Amino acid sequence: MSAETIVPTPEEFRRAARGWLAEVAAPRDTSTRWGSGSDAVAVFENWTEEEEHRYTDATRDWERLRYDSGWGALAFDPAVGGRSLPTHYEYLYRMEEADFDVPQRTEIFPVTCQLIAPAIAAWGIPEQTARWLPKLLRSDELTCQLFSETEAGSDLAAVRTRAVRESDGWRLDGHKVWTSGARVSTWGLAVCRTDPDAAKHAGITAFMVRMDAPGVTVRPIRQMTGGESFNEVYLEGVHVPDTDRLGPVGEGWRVTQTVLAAERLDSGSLGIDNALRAVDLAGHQPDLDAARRAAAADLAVRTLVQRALGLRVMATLSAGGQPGPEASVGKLVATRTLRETSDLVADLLGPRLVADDGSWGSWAWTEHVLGAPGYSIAGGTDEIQRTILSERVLGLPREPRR
Amino acid sequence: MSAETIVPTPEEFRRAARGWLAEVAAPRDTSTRWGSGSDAVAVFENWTEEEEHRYTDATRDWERLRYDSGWGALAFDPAVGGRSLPTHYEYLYRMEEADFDVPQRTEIFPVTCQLIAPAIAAWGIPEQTARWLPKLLRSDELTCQLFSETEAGSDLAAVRTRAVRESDGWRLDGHKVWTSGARVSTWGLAVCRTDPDAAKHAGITAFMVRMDAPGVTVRPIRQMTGGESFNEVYLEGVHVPDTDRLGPVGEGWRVTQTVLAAERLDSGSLGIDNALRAVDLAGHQPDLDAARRAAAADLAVRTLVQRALGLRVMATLSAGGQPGPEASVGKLVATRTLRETSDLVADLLGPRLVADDGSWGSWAWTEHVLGAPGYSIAGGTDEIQRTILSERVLGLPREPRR
Amino acid sequence: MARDVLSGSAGQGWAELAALGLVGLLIPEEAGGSGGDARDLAVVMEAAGATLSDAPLLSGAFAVAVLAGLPDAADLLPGIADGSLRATLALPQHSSVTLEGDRVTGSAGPVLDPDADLVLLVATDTAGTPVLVCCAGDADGITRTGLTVLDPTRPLVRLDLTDVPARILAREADLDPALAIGSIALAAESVGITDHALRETVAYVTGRQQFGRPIGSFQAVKHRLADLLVELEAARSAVALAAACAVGAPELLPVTAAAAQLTAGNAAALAVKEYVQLHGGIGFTWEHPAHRYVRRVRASAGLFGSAHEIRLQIADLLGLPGGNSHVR
Amino acid sequence: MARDVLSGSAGQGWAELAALGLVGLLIPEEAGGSGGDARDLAVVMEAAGATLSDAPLLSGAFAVAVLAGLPDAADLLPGIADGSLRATLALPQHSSVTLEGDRVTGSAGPVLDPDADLVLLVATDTAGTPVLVCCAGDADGITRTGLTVLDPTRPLVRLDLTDVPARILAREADLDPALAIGSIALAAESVGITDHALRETVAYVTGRQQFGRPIGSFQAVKHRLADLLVELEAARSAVALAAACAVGAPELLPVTAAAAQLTAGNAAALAVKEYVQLHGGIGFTWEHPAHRYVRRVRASAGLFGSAHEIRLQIADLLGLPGGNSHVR
Repeated sequence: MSAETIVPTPEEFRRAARGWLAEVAAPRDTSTRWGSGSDAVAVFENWTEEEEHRYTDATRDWERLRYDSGWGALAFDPAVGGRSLPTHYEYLYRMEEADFDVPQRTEIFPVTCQLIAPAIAAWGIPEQTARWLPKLLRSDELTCQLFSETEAGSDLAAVRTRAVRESDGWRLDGHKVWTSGARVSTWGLAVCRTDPDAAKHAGITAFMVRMDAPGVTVRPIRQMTGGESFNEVYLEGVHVPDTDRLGPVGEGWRVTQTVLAAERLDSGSLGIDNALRAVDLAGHQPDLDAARRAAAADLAVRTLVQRALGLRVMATLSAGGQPGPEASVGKLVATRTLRETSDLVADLLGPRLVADDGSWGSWAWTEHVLGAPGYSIAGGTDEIQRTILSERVLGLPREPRR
Repeated sequence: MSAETIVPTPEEFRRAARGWLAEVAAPRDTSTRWGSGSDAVAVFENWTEEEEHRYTDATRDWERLRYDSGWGALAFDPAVGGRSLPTHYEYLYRMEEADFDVPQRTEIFPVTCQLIAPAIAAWGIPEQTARWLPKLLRSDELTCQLFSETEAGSDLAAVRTRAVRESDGWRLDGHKVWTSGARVSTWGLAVCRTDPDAAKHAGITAFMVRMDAPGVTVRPIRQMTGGESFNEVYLEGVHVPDTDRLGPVGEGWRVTQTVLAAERLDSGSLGIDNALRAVDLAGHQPDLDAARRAAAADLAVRTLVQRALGLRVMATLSAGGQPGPEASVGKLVATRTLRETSDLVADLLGPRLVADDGSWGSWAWTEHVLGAPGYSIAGGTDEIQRTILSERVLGLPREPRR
Repeated sequence: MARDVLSGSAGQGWAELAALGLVGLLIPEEAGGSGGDARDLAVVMEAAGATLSDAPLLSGAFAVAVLAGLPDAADLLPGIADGSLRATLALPQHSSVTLEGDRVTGSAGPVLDPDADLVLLVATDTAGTPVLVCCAGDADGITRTGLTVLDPTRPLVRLDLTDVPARILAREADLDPALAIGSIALAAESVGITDHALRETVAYVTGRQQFGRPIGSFQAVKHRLADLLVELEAARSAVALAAACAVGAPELLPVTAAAAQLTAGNAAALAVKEYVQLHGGIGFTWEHPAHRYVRRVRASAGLFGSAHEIRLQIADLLGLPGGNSHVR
Repeated sequence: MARDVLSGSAGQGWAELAALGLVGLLIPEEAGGSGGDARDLAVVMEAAGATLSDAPLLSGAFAVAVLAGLPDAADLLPGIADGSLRATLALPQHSSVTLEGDRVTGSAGPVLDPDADLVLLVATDTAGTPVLVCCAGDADGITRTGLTVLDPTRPLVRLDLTDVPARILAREADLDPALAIGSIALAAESVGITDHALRETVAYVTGRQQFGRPIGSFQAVKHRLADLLVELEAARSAVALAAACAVGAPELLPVTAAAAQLTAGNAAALAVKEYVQLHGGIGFTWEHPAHRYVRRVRASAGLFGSAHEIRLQIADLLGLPGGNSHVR
């Protein structure tokens, strides 16, 4: 970021954003009433490939307009289309945008812009940032994460996907899982083992892999909800030029950590919308006993607290701080919100959650109830988050390794 | 136990016990009504030394009569005054005794008869069982546990109290804590390190120490409730003859395990009485909202389940089985009952638990609320019980040691 | 034995289960049944829960528990016991049926057995009296609608009845004891689910290596599984107590049966949560059986009462003040 | 700074606290106060909670919050700010006082400051209107009875009043905003308690060796302390939100203040439980400070509402159906 940029005050900024939004978008229709409109509460998107392309294209059109008008990539350098604003201005912008009728970002957009683009900004050489960032930030080229592997699980540093040097680049072989948006991405950021002899965290390198490269195969994974929201990605003899390596050889672990820290931060507001919807469900019951009133009030308080936590993170960012492991607090709060939402809703709906009776806002909750457990696993399990907090924030001793 | 003894059926046995009890004791006065009589709900006895002696003497009188009449020491060999009945006949007897007005056993009696006497029966040489068991089982000589140490904590095998050979016996030096009944006991069963060079569990030996021996000093410990229910015991150059060593040299760890297994088993019914008292407290409120009705019902169910667990343990015993680590289940259920009782009562009493307003059955609950956490520590912490269950019942791998 | 038979339940025919005596467990031997009691039922249902049998054993248990106590229904029992007459009970709390003469009209919400030959119903007659009736599952005037369900291993139908011929079995019948037997059956099924989930999870975390160690050697994992074991043992004890009361202390049956349903339901809810979580990603896939158990546990709570609702029922039984606030 | 001052609070005089501006935090500067707001109050109360100060700062905070908004009470503020006039509020939910003319009679249950010079009371006049009054703590006709208390660091008295001269401060005064400020003060105190308990426990388990390792290296211990950290951060955030609303969004004050009290109270309850448990035997002794924190947390819930009661208050504020069932 260039130091000379003049930063507008948050109030100026929000006013300007609102002004621009009013020009290009209609206000959100707030007249939708309880009992009509969409009652979708799925926590993971579940689309056919055709639907995924359609929704992605619609979002992309909006994101391009935003970028081209100077309201995207706010935290990035002007050289790549940004405005060098402090990180939390993105949140200020989003607060304004929430009042307008614009496409809901699907998951691959924050993955590309909030998780991977900053890692490229941090780790890329100038040629790479110039080549990739504008396209990523404009959503011209979406990028998915190729991190998880079946065997490695929570122990990300145990990745087995190998990258072996060949002629002018690398040859990748392996199998990645739990990749969102693989079908619509141009790139995948792959974590690979380049030195099998090095200590576990040391032999890892990160690569940007073209998803249309020969040897890349994407297959959807069917999850607990019955839907297919993730993919497995096979890498079989995939050639990657060395110019698509991100960060130095052997530094892939640290690249990954940059992405994961951003992911934790991004997960802080998970579940709030559905929790409020559940409180609304309670509010629309003909009567509630004291236990259910208390449970609904408790969930409403959770959403307030979760938002307040987000505001504190934003305050840290705006004070120039870099929220680190503390973001794990937000993720744990979010997964608990998701669980408590499930439990309140199940108690309120009773048989309406067991068999579809066609009533509005009932059966749709099965998507939440069956999907919610996934977020206690995805993006670092709850157990991993607790270990991060206990070791990196509280400073408790590490586990001995056998 | 001699194999030839004829075992009465449970029904015969209970009928006979009832007959004897009716001769020597009055039926329990069940006319005591809610709102009158004792409202004591302390989970740890809290007495002055004088009171402790008085209550102990009263109980001892009853226990002697019981033993002399053939209704004590039921599981023990006739040679030491017992009847060689299966272990669970003690529980059958107690069910009958509960209907009669007899002194409530204070903690040192089960410690002596249910915890330490069986360990002597298992580990003592014939001279020792003949010398000690009749006196212990008749409550002529009570015996306390000298196990815990400040530094060792939950890691019992880390005891530092040393026993060094001298002339015809051993010289003991150390400091034991959390000993109940030390002021009224004739003996203390002490776990000592006899071989500082041996592997941790191997260098330990158990001794029966006379509490009136020179060098033994007992000091009460004031606990969280404000009362003094436990003691610390200083052992300073205490001479113990080798004939008072229990079990082989270096086998003290296994002796201890015999006692601790019995202790876990004995803790299964902890907290039931107070939980039912708390349900009664709920039942005597002018009105309860649905949340409090549900909480009281839940606690009532816990007492049913806790009793049912005890019945299953009894069934195992009566089938000739030896309940082992499973007893940890009972202890964990018991400490949870204690906690849930505290929480229900605190919610129901509100300010009456904060300041004594003189009303019956209110302020007395502070003794429960402040004492209950102690049972999650005493007799093996909840954490230790969970580790026992996970390793010895579920067969999960042990923790690595650094 | 029951466990072995039920393991293959996907293809298990009803006649086969009947031949093994699993359907007519509570039917007296002289009527062709096994002459068993609630304790036997608990054994079978625990095995059914462990394998998540899709045979409608719970449905049958409810029906048999209702009929076994009715002198007027004696002729139905042999057919049920030999499997030729598959019976189900439309749970009263999910039904709204009226009786005029010997005809019933109305609807019965989620019914546990889509293919039952005989449907037991509680219908309200013109005087407002609840009457236990039965009608043929394929009678004219019955429309069966298969429902979209959370738990595909327990298919459900809605029955709409228009002027359907019915046989009257009992006026002002007290179904509470039979429903309590059903609660025990459900609780035992939950014990089986909990046992399965704990066993599978222990096996998985023992084999699965992460960070250079089996994940089952990490203390947080161990302690959580120990807590689950505590819940399982509590649930087993509660079921044993209720079954013993069904046999020997009927006055304690309602409260102990509800206690078993509550305790075992809570255990199963914790069990399936840990089942998924401690299996990590694989536990969240469709291919892994964990989600089927999640679905069954959620569906049972939805159909037979959430923990909160069961607690309120128990509060009523205990006579705690402030009652009658738990109607949905 | 506040933390340092309060650490020595056992011997800390009220005048000294006042001189540091800690008593008159919410009193305008022109009246001799610090001119601070709820955010400053939260900082001070968090420090007071961490050290379990026995100075009646919470009592004073309630009193000042009530008076600061009353034009007719302006003359009282300078004395309160400089420490010469120690004020307390008899919490309305624990009081039953009637006003006839300018005299009050009745009793005020646990009052937080036994030595207050000035007692604020809500009294009901002959028309049934609640009136805010004050009277001298040592007025004729007041009997103070020291109470046996759970939490000796917060001594309590009962006041019995017979025909005591009173000054009328406000008729039909709305105390809710002041009580909400009190909730924030209480919540901040709970955050201080939680922070203290977590910090002390982390230090203890890091140093304490068992089974050849620091107990803080066992994963179950680590994860439980991580969960406590989550609660602490949630509580801090809730207090910050409520304090910000007190300053800038008064319409959100009632619900956010109650949310802070609930969240911070729950955090403190978990904190003191782990504080005792993870210290093992030593944590259960009288000498160790842990039990004083246990007592404070239990006493606060008893005086200011259990978690369940606060949730019901919030349900009322949110307009959830089925209200008015939470009166004790």
